[in-house]
Amino acid sequence: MRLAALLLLVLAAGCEREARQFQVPPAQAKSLKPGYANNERNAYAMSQGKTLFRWFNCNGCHAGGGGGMGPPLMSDAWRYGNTPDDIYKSIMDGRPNGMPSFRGRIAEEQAWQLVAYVRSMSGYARQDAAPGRADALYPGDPENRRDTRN
Amino acid sequence: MLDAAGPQAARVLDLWWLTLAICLLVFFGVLLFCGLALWRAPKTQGPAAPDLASLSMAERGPRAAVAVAVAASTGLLFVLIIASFVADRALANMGPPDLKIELTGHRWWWEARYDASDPSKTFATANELHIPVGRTVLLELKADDVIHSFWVPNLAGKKDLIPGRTATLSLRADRAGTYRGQCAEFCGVQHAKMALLVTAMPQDEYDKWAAAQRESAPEPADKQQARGLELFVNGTCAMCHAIQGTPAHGRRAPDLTHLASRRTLAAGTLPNTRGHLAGWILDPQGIKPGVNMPANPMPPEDLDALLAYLEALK
Amino acid sequence: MNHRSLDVSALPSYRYGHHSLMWWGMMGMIAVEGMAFALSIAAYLFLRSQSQEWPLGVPPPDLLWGTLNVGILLASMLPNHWTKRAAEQGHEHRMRIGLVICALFGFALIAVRVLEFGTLNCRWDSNAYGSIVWLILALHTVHLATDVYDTLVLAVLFFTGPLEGRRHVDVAENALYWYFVVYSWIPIYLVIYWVPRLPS
Amino acid sequence: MNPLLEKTWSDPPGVSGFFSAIDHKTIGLRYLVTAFGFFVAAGLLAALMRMQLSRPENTLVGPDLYNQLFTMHGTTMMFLFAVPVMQGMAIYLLPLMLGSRSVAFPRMTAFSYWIYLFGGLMLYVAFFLNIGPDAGWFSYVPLAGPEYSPGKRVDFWAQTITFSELSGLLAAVTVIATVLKLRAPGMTLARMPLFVWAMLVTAFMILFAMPAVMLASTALILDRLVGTHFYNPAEGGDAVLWQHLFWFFGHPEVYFIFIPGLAFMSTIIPTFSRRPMFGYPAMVLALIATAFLAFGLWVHHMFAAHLPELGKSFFTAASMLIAIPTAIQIFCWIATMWKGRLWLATPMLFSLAFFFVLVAGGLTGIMVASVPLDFQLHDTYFVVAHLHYVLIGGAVFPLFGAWYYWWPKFTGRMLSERLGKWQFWLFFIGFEVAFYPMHHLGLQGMPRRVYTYPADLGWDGLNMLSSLGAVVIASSMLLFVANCMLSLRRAAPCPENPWGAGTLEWATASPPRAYNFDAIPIVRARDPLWEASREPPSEPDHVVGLAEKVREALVTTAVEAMPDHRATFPNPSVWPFISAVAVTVLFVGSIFTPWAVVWASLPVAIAVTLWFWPRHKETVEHLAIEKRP
Repeated sequence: MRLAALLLLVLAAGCEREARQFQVPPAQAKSLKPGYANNERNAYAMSQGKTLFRWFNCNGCHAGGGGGMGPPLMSDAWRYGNTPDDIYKSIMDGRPNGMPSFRGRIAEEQAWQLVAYVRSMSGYARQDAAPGRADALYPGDPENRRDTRN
Repeated sequence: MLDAAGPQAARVLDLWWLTLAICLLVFFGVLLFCGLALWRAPKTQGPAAPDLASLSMAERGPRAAVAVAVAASTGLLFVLIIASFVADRALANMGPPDLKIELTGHRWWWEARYDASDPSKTFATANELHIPVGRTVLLELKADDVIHSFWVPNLAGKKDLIPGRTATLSLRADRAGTYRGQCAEFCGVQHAKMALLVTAMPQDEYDKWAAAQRESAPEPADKQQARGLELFVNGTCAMCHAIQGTPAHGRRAPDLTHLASRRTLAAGTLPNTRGHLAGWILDPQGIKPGVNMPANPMPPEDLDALLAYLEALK
Repeated sequence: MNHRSLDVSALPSYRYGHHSLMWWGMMGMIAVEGMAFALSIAAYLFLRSQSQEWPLGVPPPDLLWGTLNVGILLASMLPNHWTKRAAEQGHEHRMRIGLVICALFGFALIAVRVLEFGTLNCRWDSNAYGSIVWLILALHTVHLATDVYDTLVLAVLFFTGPLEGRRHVDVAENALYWYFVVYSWIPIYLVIYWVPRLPS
Repeated sequence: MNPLLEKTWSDPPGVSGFFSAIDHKTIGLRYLVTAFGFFVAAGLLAALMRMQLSRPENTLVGPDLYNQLFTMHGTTMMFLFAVPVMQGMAIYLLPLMLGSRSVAFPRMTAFSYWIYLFGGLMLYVAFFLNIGPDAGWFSYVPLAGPEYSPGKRVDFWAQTITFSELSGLLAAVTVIATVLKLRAPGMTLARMPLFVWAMLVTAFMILFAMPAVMLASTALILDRLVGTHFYNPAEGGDAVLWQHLFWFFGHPEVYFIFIPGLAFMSTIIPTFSRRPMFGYPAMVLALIATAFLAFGLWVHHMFAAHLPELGKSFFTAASMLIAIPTAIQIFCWIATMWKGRLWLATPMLFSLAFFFVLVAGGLTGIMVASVPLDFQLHDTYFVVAHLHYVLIGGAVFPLFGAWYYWWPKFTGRMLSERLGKWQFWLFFIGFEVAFYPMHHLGLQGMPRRVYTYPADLGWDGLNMLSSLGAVVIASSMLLFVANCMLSLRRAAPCPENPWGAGTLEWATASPPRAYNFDAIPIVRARDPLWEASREPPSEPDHVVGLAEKVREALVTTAVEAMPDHRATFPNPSVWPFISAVAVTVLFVGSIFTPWAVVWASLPVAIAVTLWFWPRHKETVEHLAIEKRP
């Protein structure tokens, strides 16, 4: 019984968590906004976001989310809001004193992947989908150990 | 592997023929005796009474035969072991290298850095190695993400590229030509499309090639190319790609300084033609699903400009 | 019953040690778990051989609690042995007492073990050293807890019944397993607490 | 037929009876049927892969699915088919061959079956939910680690390992205790059938090899779930640690699939040569030597991972020397046939294929054991060919032979010889067509685990051929299933010992009664049924004096098999099943949160305790017949 219950749970969770959407479906080609919601439940999207976070050197200012020149992303204090839209706006349009605009420099789907990952840093993402530790120096609890706040 | 173009591969090939011969001998030997047994032993249909003679008296003949057979196969086995040791030693010492290349495996492409005593002379290329014929080349193998394995059958055996470790492999090409290699350790979604080409050329040609590679990218020749460069630098491309001599310095994807001089795109996935390049820029995920390059939808005139510029990167 | 039959009705219904099936089952388990310990220690030494400094960036574990546990474990072998003897003599009253004492020792050990985790000077996720140390210690703790629980169940059984002779064998085999828990702790203790103190 | 014994040893009827069954024959058959189910499933996955590879640049299945396909195929074949099917054979046959009423720990055997079943089901449920593992059956880190395998796919793989290893280890312990303590009086070690020897050796290998992979996969789950650093080079971990632990298990694994195959060979060949096995002592020593050597060559899977030269030389030698014990056995079989009278029935045909297929696979094995050759052949289709020649030739062909051989014992009916021979030839030809070309593909440079290949490399033709071979194999499997169905429906009951074999399992009814033997036999020879006539008529030939109202069995000494004591055996119980469910909850739960290990261990503890807790009624019965030592 409990097994069955658990499997049902997996059934609900499994599919959207594990889907690996490589190509942007034409339906979303105009705006990916409707698609981002799944990102926070999709392991692949968030791990891509984590990779891009490193590749685009977000660490340069946000130091692994701990903060540095730029504000920390792991804290609960959000100067410009913590909704996916806010974060998307921060990335694409930039923010005063320092945060540059990346519009036109990173693809939209990548931006939404980053949004989902940034939110996972403060535990907003589904825990069974959030990234585990990276093969890098220990920066504190991995995203999938940070308590979920939604 | 059966067409060796260098000493490493050649030694392995010799060992291969020896091993094959001995194994075939043993194989057919066993089949022969098995067949003889089937042929000479009397047949029966159904459960005939068992023959218990062997319990009362020892079977000298068969025992001797088995002993001889075991001894013979053991002997041949030792021949193989020794041959293998000898070949292994030979592979180990290739003499001092004339050229050092640092080869890094990424998901899913190869990054090659040509070292030189004078740092200004080092240069980077991707998914293609050019080496001078008859010179010993030392490869320093590194991995950026997961384990890959370097394998160019015509030139040498495999060597794994393991994160956190550095391996070295020295090889030599004795014949000019282009040899295909492919990642041989499963490395994820696009393991199948992670090839590289090794082109062996006479020393002088190689020197010409290397000199050309050291140059930074040519200035845009016309307005269209200038527009292309602008798109490249201010668009998504520069986030990951580098073109020497321009502000584009991304290290996450192949260095495109001399893109037009290469034979293939996307680690041996496509031949390097204008059409394929266009298709690749617009929809890489359709061609190589899971690759880290995003789709870059853009208006035709922009695409033409970008292509014009990239095509000029000889 | 014709003249070609062999009557075994005179044979006993249970016997101790390697005569009993239980013993072989237990030995099998001990082999498996011993192998697991051996391999985790091998992994520890392998990781050590791969890095310049050891332990990685933290002082070696403090000796107090771990060493204390060695003492308690060695001491626990006395009541354990006594219980085993009682079992082999079929002395049920003594078995009851013995099982209770062994269980009490077990609780003491688990309590100290909890403190031990605090003295490792590292977390399981601080680096590979922390990971392997926590793994080995946790692995041994699981065996500790299992056998303590096993002892408890037997103790309850011996106070409430129903009892038959082969339960004595179970007590003896439980004691045997306890020896394994003790003996396996010695090398693990040396690896966790003293290998980091070796000049590498 | 002894109704009292039948009543005492039968599993209860009905649904609850189904879940509390502990009869080794019932459990054994469940193992066999389940394993065959997984065999078919993995075969279908392979067929899908062959379809994808039949043409270059094929887009039938994308890379993501393809990687799941070959991972599932490998994992299923190794962990859910090959090992369990052999253990199923052992669990069913050993007590019958040894002249015993049961396996040593019947409830534990039932438990291990349920664990195996649940582990397998979990993996396939995951696969159909797109959580199928995709990092290969070997799950090399860092690819299988937290950074490069997001989601839970690899965790389900690792937990499948935990399930199947737990079940495998328990079954191994049961086999060892059964073989060493439950042999009929007089069956000294020197009189044990080679089948029993092989199963014993296999069980010991499992005991020492499987903990390695359990340790490795636990560390992997910890890395992924709680952020430990076992395999993280940046924090002092090492990717090669995984390879060592995995192959320390992974290579012996091949041998505990292969050695049971030898067990079938050594049973079938003497029977169908109508004479005792030639060179019994050499055979036994060869088995033991194989087992020891098997632990000395795991590194030959890692030659390309740049290890110290000397080490590699050692492992090359070991890898090649292991061919010698196998050679000894092959020559002994040939000698047996040479001096025998051959009866070429279907089981014998499947055994003869061994000489063709396994020998070829063994020789290619010697090739890849040589470091320089391995540099070229490693991870190419040459190795794919090699391993299928070894595993199918060494295990699956003999297994089919064994199936045809013991089917009458399982069911009391024969399988059709005609269909059997058809199936054999289809399977044999299909196999060669499917796998022989892979040697050449490998030599031409085609690597393993690629979901597609370019058209211009000349790999198309051989790949297409290989795919056609797969179709032939599939047809032979259909024929096999049809043969079994027809036999169950149509075939007339067969005599107790249709093959006129010499070992004890044929000394009782087919199918056997719940209690196996009316009276425990006394053994004086390696082939008791053949040599019965040679026995002195004065000596006792069966045992009396065992209780019949209570499950009582005779325990003998480990070496000489002298009567030692009369042990009472447990009755059927549903608690092994419930415990298995509880353990499953724990394992699956711990994929998602480490705390599952804590809260789920409570139901496990309760279930296991109730499993062991003696029932008052039974105790009274036992006390009634108890004799203290």
